[in-house]
Amino acid sequence: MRYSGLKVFLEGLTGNRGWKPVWRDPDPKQEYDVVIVGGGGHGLSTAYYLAKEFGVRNVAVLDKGWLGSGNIGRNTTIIRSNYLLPGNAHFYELSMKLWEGLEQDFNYNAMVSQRSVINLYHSDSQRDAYARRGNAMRLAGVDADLLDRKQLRRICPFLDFENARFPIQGGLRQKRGGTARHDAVAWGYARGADSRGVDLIQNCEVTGFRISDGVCTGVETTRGLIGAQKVAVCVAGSSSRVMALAGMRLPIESHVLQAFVTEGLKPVIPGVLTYGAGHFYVSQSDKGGLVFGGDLDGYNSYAQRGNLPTVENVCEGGMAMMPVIGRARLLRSWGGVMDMSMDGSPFIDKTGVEGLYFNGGWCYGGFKATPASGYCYAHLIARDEPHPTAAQMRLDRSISGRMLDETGRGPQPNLH
Amino acid sequence: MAEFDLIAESPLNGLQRAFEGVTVEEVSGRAIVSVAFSDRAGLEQAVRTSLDLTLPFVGNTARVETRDLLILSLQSDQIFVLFPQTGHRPDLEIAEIAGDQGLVTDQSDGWALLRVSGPGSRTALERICMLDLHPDIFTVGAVARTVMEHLGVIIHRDGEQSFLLMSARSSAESFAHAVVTSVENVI
Amino acid sequence: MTQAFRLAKGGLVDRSQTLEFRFDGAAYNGHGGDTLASALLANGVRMVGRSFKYHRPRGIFSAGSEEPNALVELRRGARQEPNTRATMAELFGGLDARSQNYRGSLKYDLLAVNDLFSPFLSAGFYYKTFMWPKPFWEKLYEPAIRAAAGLGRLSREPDPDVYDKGYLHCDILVIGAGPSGLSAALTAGRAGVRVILADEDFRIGGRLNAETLGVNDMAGSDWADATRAELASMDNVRVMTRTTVFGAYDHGVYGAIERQTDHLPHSSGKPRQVLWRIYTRRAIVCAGATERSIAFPDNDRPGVMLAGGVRAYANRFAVGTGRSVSIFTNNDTGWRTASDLSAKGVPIAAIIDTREISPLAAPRGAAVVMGGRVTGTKGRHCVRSITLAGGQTIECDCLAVSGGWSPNVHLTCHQRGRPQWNEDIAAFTPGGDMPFGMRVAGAANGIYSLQNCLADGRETAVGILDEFGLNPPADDALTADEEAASISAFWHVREGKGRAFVDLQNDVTVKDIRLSHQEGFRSVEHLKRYSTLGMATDQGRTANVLGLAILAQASGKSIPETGTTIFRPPYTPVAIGAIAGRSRGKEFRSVRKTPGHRWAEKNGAKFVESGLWMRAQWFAREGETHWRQSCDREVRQTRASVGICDVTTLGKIDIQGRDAAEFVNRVYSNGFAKLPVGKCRYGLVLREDGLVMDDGTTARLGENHFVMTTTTANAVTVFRHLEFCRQCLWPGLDVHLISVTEQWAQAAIAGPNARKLLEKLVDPDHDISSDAFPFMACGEISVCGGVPTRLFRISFSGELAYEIAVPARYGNSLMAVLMQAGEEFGATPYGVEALNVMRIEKGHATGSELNGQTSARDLGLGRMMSDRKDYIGRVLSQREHLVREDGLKLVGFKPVDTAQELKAGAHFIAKGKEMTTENDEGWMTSVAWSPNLQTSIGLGFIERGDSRIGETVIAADPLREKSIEVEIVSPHFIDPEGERLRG
Amino acid sequence: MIINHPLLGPRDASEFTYLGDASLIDRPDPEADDAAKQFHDYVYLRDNPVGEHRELWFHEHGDRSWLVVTRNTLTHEITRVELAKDVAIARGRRR
Repeated sequence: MRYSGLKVFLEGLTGNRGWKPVWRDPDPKQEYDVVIVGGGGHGLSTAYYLAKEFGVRNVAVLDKGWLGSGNIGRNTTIIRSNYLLPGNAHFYELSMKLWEGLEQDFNYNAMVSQRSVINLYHSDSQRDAYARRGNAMRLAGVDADLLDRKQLRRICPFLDFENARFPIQGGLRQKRGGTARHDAVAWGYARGADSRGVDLIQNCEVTGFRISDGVCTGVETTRGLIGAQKVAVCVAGSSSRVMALAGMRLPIESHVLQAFVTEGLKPVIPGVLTYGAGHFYVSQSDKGGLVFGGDLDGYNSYAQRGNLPTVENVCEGGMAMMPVIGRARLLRSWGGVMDMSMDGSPFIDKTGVEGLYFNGGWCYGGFKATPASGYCYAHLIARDEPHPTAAQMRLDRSISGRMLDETGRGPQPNLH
Repeated sequence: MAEFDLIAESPLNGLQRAFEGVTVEEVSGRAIVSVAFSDRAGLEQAVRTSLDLTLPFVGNTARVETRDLLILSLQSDQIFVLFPQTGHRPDLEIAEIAGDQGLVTDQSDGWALLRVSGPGSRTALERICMLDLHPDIFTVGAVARTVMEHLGVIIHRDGEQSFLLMSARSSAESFAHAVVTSVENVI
Repeated sequence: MTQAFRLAKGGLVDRSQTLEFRFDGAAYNGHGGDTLASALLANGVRMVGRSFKYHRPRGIFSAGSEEPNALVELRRGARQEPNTRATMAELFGGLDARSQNYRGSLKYDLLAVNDLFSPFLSAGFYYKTFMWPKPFWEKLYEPAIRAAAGLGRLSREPDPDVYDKGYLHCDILVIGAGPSGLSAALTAGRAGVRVILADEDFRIGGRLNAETLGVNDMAGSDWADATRAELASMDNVRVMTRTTVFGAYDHGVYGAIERQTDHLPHSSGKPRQVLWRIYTRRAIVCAGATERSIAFPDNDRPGVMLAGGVRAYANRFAVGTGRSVSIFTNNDTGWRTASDLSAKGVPIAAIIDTREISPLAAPRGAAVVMGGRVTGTKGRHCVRSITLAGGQTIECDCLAVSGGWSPNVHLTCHQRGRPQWNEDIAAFTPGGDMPFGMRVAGAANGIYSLQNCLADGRETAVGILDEFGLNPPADDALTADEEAASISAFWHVREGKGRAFVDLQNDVTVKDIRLSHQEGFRSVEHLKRYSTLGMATDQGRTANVLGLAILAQASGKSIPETGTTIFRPPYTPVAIGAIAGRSRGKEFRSVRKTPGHRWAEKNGAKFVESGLWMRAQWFAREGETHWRQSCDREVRQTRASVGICDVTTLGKIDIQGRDAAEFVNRVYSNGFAKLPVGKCRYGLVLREDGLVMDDGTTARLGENHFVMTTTTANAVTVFRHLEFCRQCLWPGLDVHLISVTEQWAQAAIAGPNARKLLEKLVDPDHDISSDAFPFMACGEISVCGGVPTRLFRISFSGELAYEIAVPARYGNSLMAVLMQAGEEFGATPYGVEALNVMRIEKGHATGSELNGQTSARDLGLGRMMSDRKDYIGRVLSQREHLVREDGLKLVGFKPVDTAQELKAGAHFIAKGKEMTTENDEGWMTSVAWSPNLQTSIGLGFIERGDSRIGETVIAADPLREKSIEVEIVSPHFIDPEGERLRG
Repeated sequence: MIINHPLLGPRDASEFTYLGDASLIDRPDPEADDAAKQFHDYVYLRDNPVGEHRELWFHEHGDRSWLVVTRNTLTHEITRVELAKDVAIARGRRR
């Protein structure tokens, strides 16, 4: 079924009785060409691109709960490609380009809104570091501009320019950055994959891998054995747990990241803003809620909730950055479990087991990567070689020491 | 060389504020010497010999009234000794007591000391101190190192309604501001 | 204006106190003890807002914090507070509130046109359209949607109020001061344990105030008052009103907000709200229950209210919510509303009960329709009549609806708890997996009878006392009036036209839920996300169960099979300002000042933030109008004669013990074991992954005594790392660490005249001649007549230089004395700008180079990695990528055209190559204007830099549209042989 | 969160700084033949279990002791707190 304004109009006239389910609810087949473990954003986009771009349609996506129940359903919806390192920059820019054509591509309005992302800086050295990053972006063909205090003030007059402990000097802006409606991204990919024949199987938990002689031939699930030529794991947040079923240890820790939304407010904030002197970033949703977050709670956790000190820390950053939000009320907080990797960058790679693929380690940057992650993972699965933009996202990079450490914080996941 | 004299200044310039029910005042003139030790029994013996005192366990203090000396036990292998500052090398005074059982370091200049006292002091400290200061829990003589308003603080209850607070010298003004604000917010 | 709907007598309002307030510009009167909602109703104001999506007229729906409709903007100017529930806003004289979310006026809202288009605005419609043409989404559709969405407005001014936080500790936290909470608190309080009793209301009592049931032969509200007084008299009990416990966190920690001045016209400089972190051994949730509605056509019209709310307005506030009230109910409590109202003289038009058998006697004059259903309402801005199945029309101006009660289980599911369905009361009650130490009592636990609530509160407290090993106090059992509370679930009326609303605030209708199901959104989470059910500011408190029941019906499953509904913190929305507390503006973080700060202040210093420290950036002299003038002068003067710089901020760690040397030798990559006493050495600390963590100079003051310096930025991290090594890796080493950063004020004295200056201060028994005290010497000396001093002959500037440390109390004086002694040499103080210029001239790395991404080899310090010992980082520093020959190297740069200025952050591209990532060879880390070389100079990393000296490349800066040709040079711009510092 | 410090009693977790898996105590022997692999695995690979996790916390704003806390990563329940020094010694670490 094709969605359009006309369709909405015609359905409205006839009592909205003609809308069909967005996806089927199939029973699993005995065997697929590809089984994707994890029906989150990345799993669904992988299935979508496998079917659409690489012609692999005999695919199942398995999720232990409901589609999009992982971090695609619990993030702060930011999209951007303002990366520093060569091994990351092209990948996130590919993602941004896919975002830019996404809705027309999958005929679903995911509300991609390129309202700009601005990272504030508060010192000369921070400015220099952003200049380095901004130039790296420009070399990679990504848009970037460096705002001074005056320019920034014109765009964001509500920031604390007068009385700040760490005076705001300016910001690094990516105009093409912005936000997207997170759930709709999952639904759009799911709908697109389903309509191309992919089986989306909910409430189907993988309990083991079938591996013999170093070859993976399928998965054991709560709904029985499912055979597969290739098994692609894509379960960020649970990566260590699932890969342990295949006997692998990963360079990943699971950490909880909290996110927050306020009551609905008339528009205040133009784009996405990140504070440079504390842990706080914020945007405003189309419904009017200020969506914001900050730092990890900092300890290993699989609980989708955090603690109060982090909430306080985040709100302190918010008030320091823009004291106009003092009387806005925090409506809801939640936590997502992040695959925090040792250098803060992800993995899209084969494993030591033939036919078993791994995608994870997204830290808290997974949402923006959803399109490119799926595209590159599909490329790897279909062609057995990495997509050029994801060529450095290897599991063995720590053996050679060629890390993708954007912040330089070293092998301690909770610092990234 | 009398030509050039170095003048001593206290971290808070002798701050003193009296509020209804609470007084906040800087305590100055105290030498602070840390003593690190590897052999608790050895230091205990040394202390007993020279001060006639049992070394307190972590979280506790001991007093030698005659010498106006206070021992704060803060770590399993380290204590702080507070006493009147008289000379330039308080660390050597304590080294004499500790002998070869303790490694002394002069900390006299590293800390700003505030005393918060009066019937309202606990209510005021409730605003910044996460420790339970109930008199049955944090008894007279207790000491703890904790954090208040992002600042590291040593808190010692030296009376039913009196607390000695120690915080880093460099952030003394922020610390005093935090304490005074707490009092102002509750009176 | 008269309070036409104020009942003649009764209620808990203070009639002696008349308060004037404004709503939408009109003046009204209310009484002390009113909420804004009760005062508006007393004045007959029925319509108070517009709905979120369809902009339908809405009135006050409830009498509590679950209110979905009556959201107003409170106060004016910078104190404007959007989305405030009128039902929770305590009335004060001069209160000024306005309705929100309309264009035009509340009565004539232009956006009410949305309502006409509602068939096209069904659940999720926006996902299916607004996609063509592509640019229109951001340019047209989205701005329009955003402008229409949202609710109230922020003032856009900084919040002028102050906030505070605090910590409380107790044995038992009782959450909610209704009958079960009071009973629990009383039992626990009398047993002597430490109790905190918190309630969001400004009046203790909960339902006792809203109903007319008695306790111990007293009116319920009187008993609540008496109990409050008894509790308040106990030292071990703290009663907190206006305090919402909003979140249950790990290990018995609760978050609570106390509203201290919101009920006053002015906060008078006192904290508006206080965020309490409450540490508990046990908590008893006595949060009561929230009534829910029944979905029927046009059930959102002003005048359609929750029956319990109508009852509360009559009993507690002495307000009749109508001249003629009808009741629509599926349970017994609707009938009690009818009888209470009737007793107060409010006529009851009809009682419509979905059940077949009448449970109670109806008030006189009221029509009773058993098995009845309301199929529609009429009235423009307020209900005027209702229609029943069968076509009967009943005139009334208020319809009180009761669809049953949902226990307030919120706090029980803030961690892992999942409520479970209880068919007997048609509601979710707390399930297992509750937060540590949490118990639930009373209505929150699904116990609705007053007598049982009182007993449950007591029993729960007794149970906890037993766990504590304490005896309960003597049981002077509480007795209470009883009322029936049976229910037969009924969710929505299928007959009738018009939309039946489930979530009033988000305008989610029964049809929307069915459509979501039809489109495959069948999990509860999918339903919520697709239809927005329960996502509004009330978190669906009156809507979630109803929505779930309708979804269950649509899928032909039972409610437990369909799912459950959980809640996230906070229980009710909390102001961001309150959560931030004092940490905003200049007080966002503490300020660290060096002992010499005051001296610097008096001598023209401009300060800059360096982490938490404030450091002198430069010292402006008269006539200097640009920082560069000051900085250039400071650099020239230092290199020509002598300069003085406050370097107190560097981290300093005393390392002592028999194994101190061994310890230091293991944490530095270069050798320290054989460092002689009285000498310093520059060292590199690596992380275990082989990259550089920090650098600094460490001095050996004695055989078993070292003092290590760290960079300002890494002082805390390095100390923690050393303690890790000491305690976790080598617990057998005899070594002790203590930070002495705060103990010593330290100044650098640099320049050809440094020694001469210093000699004037050093006490005569210390010889600091170059022979006695050569480069890299250190020692404990005294100055100015016995002041203990640590002296290090080290140099960051490349000049003959010393760093002198004196006890911090002398730090301020030290700066003055040094300047005084240096007067004859024309000594200058210098700030971090000049410091930076001089270190770049010498090619020394700082934070821009030691950025955590670089190795010792990258920095040109590969020789500092010993191959004769183990040290942290040794093994992994030898990894393939870290030892590659074509890696980055730190070198110097100069513009080919010296008139041009280098910029940090530029990337290096070979001449003639395109500006692409593939051609990126490195980047400029630090730049400065060298007044000595009269050119801009820089440091940077470039591939194979050390073998490319003399080559020219492009420093590409597309970001600032300035790319220039630069020459690769040695990073040692000045005195590369180091003759000066040995002078 | 509350960490029941073996010497000081219950203290708020915000006084502490978290590092990670307590296996970081087991620094490999740099002289081993496969030291490169051992160090790689030591620095980079983690069990990251769902459930009981032994982990290192530093009492930064307290007594500066490193602790080994046994905590459930799903429920956050803490079942054991030890001085890391004692644990290190028990695992055979000395000098």
